[in-house]
Amino acid sequence: MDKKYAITRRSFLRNSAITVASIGLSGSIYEFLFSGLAPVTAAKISDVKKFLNACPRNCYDTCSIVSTVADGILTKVEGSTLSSYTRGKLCAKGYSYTRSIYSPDRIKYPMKQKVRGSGNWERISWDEAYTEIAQKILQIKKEYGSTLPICLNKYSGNFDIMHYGIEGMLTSIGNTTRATGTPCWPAGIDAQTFDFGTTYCNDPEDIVNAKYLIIWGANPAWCSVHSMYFVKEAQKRGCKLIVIDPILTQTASQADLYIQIKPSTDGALALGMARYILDNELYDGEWLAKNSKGAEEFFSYLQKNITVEWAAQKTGIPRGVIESMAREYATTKPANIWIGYGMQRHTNGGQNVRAIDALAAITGNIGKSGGGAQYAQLQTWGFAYYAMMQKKPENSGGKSDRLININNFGAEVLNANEPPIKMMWIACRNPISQDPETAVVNKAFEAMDLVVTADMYMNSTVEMSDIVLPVTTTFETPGVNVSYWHYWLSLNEQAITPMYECKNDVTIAMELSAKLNELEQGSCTFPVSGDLEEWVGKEFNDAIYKQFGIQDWTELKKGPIKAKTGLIAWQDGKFKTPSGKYELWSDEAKKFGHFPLPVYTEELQPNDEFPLRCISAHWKLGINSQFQNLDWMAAINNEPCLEMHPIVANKFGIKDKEPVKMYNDIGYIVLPAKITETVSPDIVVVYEAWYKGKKINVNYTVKAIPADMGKKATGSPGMAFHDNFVAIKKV
Amino acid sequence: MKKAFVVKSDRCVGCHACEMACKNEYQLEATIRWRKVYQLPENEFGVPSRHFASLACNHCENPACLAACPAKAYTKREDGIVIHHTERCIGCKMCMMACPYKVPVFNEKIKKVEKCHMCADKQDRGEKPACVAGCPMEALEIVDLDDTNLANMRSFLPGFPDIAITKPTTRFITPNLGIQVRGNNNG
Amino acid sequence: MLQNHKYKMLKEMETRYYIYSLFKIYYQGDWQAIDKALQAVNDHQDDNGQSAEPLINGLLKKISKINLVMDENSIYEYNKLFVGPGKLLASPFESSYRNQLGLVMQDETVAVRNFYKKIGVEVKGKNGVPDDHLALELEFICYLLAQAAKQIDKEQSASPNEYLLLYKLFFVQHIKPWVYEHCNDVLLHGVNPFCHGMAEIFKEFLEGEEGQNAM
Amino acid sequence: MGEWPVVLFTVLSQMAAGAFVTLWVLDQRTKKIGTEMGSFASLGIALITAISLAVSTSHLGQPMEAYRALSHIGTSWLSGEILLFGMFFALTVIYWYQWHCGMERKFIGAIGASVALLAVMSSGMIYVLPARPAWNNLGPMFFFLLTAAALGPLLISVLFKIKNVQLGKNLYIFASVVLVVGLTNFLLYLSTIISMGDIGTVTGKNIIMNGVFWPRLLAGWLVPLGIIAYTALQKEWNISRLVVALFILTFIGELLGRSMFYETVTALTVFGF
Repeated sequence: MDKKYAITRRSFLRNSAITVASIGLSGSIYEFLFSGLAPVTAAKISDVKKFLNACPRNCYDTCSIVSTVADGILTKVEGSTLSSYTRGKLCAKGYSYTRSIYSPDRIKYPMKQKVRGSGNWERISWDEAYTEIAQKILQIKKEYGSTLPICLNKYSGNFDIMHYGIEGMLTSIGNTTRATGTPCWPAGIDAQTFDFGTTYCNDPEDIVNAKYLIIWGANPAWCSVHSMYFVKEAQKRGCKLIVIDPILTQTASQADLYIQIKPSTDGALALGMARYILDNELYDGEWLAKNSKGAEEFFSYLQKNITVEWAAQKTGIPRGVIESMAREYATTKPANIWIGYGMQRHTNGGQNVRAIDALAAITGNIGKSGGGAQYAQLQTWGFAYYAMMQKKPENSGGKSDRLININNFGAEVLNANEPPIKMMWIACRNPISQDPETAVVNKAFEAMDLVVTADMYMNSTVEMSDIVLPVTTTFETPGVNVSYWHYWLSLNEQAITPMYECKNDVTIAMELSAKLNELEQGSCTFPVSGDLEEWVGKEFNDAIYKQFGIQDWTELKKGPIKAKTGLIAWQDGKFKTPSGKYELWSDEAKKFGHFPLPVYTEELQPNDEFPLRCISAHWKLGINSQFQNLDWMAAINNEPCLEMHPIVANKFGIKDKEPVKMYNDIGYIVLPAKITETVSPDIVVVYEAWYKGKKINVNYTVKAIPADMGKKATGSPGMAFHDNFVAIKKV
Repeated sequence: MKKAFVVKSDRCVGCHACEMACKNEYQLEATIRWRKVYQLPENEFGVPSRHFASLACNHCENPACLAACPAKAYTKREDGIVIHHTERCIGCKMCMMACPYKVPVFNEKIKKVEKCHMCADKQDRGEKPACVAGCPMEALEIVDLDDTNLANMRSFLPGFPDIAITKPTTRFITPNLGIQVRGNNNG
Repeated sequence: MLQNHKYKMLKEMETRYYIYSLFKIYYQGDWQAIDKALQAVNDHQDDNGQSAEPLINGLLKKISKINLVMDENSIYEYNKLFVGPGKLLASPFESSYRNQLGLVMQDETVAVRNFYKKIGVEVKGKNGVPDDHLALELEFICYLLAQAAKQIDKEQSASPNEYLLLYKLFFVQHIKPWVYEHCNDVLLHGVNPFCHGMAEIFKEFLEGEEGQNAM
Repeated sequence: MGEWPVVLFTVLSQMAAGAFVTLWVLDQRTKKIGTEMGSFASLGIALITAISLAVSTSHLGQPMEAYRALSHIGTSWLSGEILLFGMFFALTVIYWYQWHCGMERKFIGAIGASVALLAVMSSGMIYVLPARPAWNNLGPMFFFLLTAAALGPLLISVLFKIKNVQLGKNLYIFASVVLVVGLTNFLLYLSTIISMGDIGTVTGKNIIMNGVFWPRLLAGWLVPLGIIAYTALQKEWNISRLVVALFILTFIGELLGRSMFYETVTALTVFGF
């Protein structure tokens, strides 16, 4: 900024002859002028209103919320009693919403950083922000002949359907580069896509009907606490609960049988069980004959390659346990398996999920109430995606969007050529904190001409941006939300006025579009006006109406609604695979370079230099980098730790609470040790979270190792977060 | 009538929703926790486990806070709820010293003590306390000890201070322990 | 006699008004107007460069001692202190200081809102910005002073009226408990002469006000 | 010393109580204390009591509402303590007035001395709490009574010294007995709580590890006893500097000891927290 005013001592003390009667907008004492204040217009009684909201976090539970607003201030949030999944309860994170929206540290205005990373920010108007961004877009287009040098990195910070308008905005300017894939669940989704045609689970409320339930590498007590109620309810009704996990989680502590498995060997266990089921003829031949493809080949693979003894050796689970579990699973009907996202974050994660799916298939547990191989569902996501579906402007250059892997974002940005990537738009994401190989991501940011980030709070990504745009929280804007797990549809009403100058991402898109068209007519196809509620309405289509049994989306203003159909996955036996059957043999898998059958892929092993596997599991007081930074959470726990078995601690001479350095060839973190027998002796555990004011991030040590699957359904392979080998030493 | 919290440690998964529901209901200062989820010692029940007990005020039959308070800031209602009356509190912290359960906490901002009142007002309106209503696992309940079958409940869990001191009304259901199979995976 | 007394009183109030306006504009971030606001304070001196008001004299003396030069770094620092996008080094919200963990829109903000409301004033675009932003609180003081002056002028009386009492009350309840601490935060984190200087002057002015009015 | 208001209040009030009893006993036993001397000493006692009471309110979150502490005489030892010290203060003022005017003071003296003792005992009872196992015994009461017994006579002798009156050999004998009893009591208490196991042991260890443990032993007991031994060897009972030194050291010792008393106590744990 130029030196606009230089008030020197001399100029100030100069005894001016001019009498200034009024000071700018503030008038004089005799002629007071309001600026930020105004006379009360009407004697309004301070009112208390209730609104329907929906939690937009990337979470199984996607709760239906009822918020209380007193005189325009959000004072309380509760779970909606109208949803039989939320059941009037929220989780610890949800109950903290009243705090997070009212932090004085929210990003309040569009701001521009003089030098990236310098911390020298100046406030700009929205118009200035749009102008600068629009000019850069147009300049890039002119220089490179397309908008491909512009890269979008957006994911799940806010899963509200309208937020796909961000993708829409980028589409509306032309072909761009997109960070695609998801860091979270791709290997499992691909596995289920090869097996079933897509990922599709029973209504989690149906868990109560299971008589035998295996929770395999999931921790609903932390990550889906509302489901945990149904698990407990099932147990109450006589269901046996088995939890398979390298960590004795809080979910595992509720189990009738807990099995500590060697990480990444889940497929070996499933295949070993399958072999036992085969040998003892406990499989459902009838179901297989009618509904599956490749059973013969699969059985022959089992006979040739798999033994229970081998599985016992691989997994560390005694042969007798595997056999009895296989027998119980195959003979107790219905039997349900919940496949977690944790167990597929390995280089063999996809294959392992396929092996577990196969278990459910050969025992005929697919398509049954109380049964199934539950991973996720995308059934309730059939929106119109009005905000997302934008036309590309004519002659904007390039043939199509360029896709790069979100899970190796830094390196792929740096490697992109012809044209190189010059501008980034980041939304609903904090890649510098959450991506693996932090140092490489930083380098990618340094190579940009312009980085625009839309966020609510300062974080390490905003720090490396040129322009930051303040966005609304879920309570400040209308929207609509569904879950990838349960079958409820919740409208999100605007409960409070947006604070400061925060705007919804769709509003930003509309206004940016207006600016682009002002500078170059026709350069952007995104609509330039529209009421946000109307935008929400346009996200609906007839299919959704039919699925939820409503005539119009406004019926959701009475409360959340559950899907009327499709609550038991694959009940009709019509699979979405090329053959229309459950594919134990998948040619589609072959196309993507995998063996067509669910087979065992050797797990990664630790080495002498880095002898321990670090599992960076989710944390109960946060989701990724969200929530743990809040004061209410800090009051419960503000100390990340490194969990290790006493055997490990002894071996390295570490005592409880002593600081320990955990490191590998790409980075290190220092954390206090927590010695516990709840973790197995071949791992250490750090729960991934962002603590306010603490420079501890497990991702400093996480390499961008891809999982085996993910490319087909999500565009990029997943991340093998749990194949992170480290060494530890006492500091 | 003797109203009491039942803490079902067989259902509690330690998710902290109860304590956050309480904070949300009363918009408590961050460091003040009327309800607290305690992790029970890992090896308390023979095999390692992650079990919990969620405690707020135990609304004792002989409340030590009430006896020790010089300002008569505490009363015990007929239904057994021990109420701390902020307006009478002089901030002497005697109750904090007397309570074996560390229930009363000092609010540095208002320089007075505060604690759980079992949502007495809500209960008078026929509603459940915020923590009970907010627990996703239904691991908390209010019962009338005079009118409840206590056969499956205990008055204490290991590690809970001597109940002879104040006769807390809180009742516990002990955790269930499953079978654990831990293989020969010694790294 | 009365006329003289009244004149003196109004003159004094006007002085305060200009100084409060200066800081109101500063906290509004209205850079265009700051020069004028400073000028207005300056113009309030007598011809010989000596203001009749001890307040102004003290203030001018203070200003002459420090180097009040604004440059581009002033704006960066101003934003780090009061605007963002990062964690604010000296939050301009009363509740940040008085709410135990520094959140806005809590009881502390509502107390300010209710104070405004009693006088028939509210924040434009209510709930869009916390009512207890320093710029708004200072504007409210200006409003009270203006109302007080109006009444004195109208009523031919030179006795402190209800608006002056309200001013004192507001100062005691909503300025005194946190603005000094806020200024200290600016002084602690601020290195830029302009931001630093403004905090110094502001603090000294408030101390003067507090002392003079026995608040 | 986070608890300094209570530390000051208890030590000062106990000193005043002890001094009152001392003055009354001397007055009754010797009948040799002049009006001026008695008036001066009783005024000192009244003032110290007043200061201690004033200081005690700053321990409260709401000092202006301290009067409500009298609301619960029935069960709250704190209410009892405030009532008794309030009465004690009133009695010290009357006592002083009676000295000042040369009036008969046997009756008020006797009542004052009893109230003083009861007040100190009620202070001790406040801390007899099952939630604090290390205090849940007669320890606190013994400590407080011994503070009164150690500081009361020394204060009187210092006040007398200001008026050039020496108490002589008897003071030293009494002081040495109290100090020895005090030290013995402390060591017994410490060994008792350490052998209690659990929380008591933790408290005991806290005391030994505390930074003022040795200073407290030295200033409060060992050095004063050394001074007395020196005096006894010299057979010089009227060295006034030594009396003052004895008083100051013991006073500091008691302050340190009291702050340690509050700092080191450990509450019962709930599930190990």
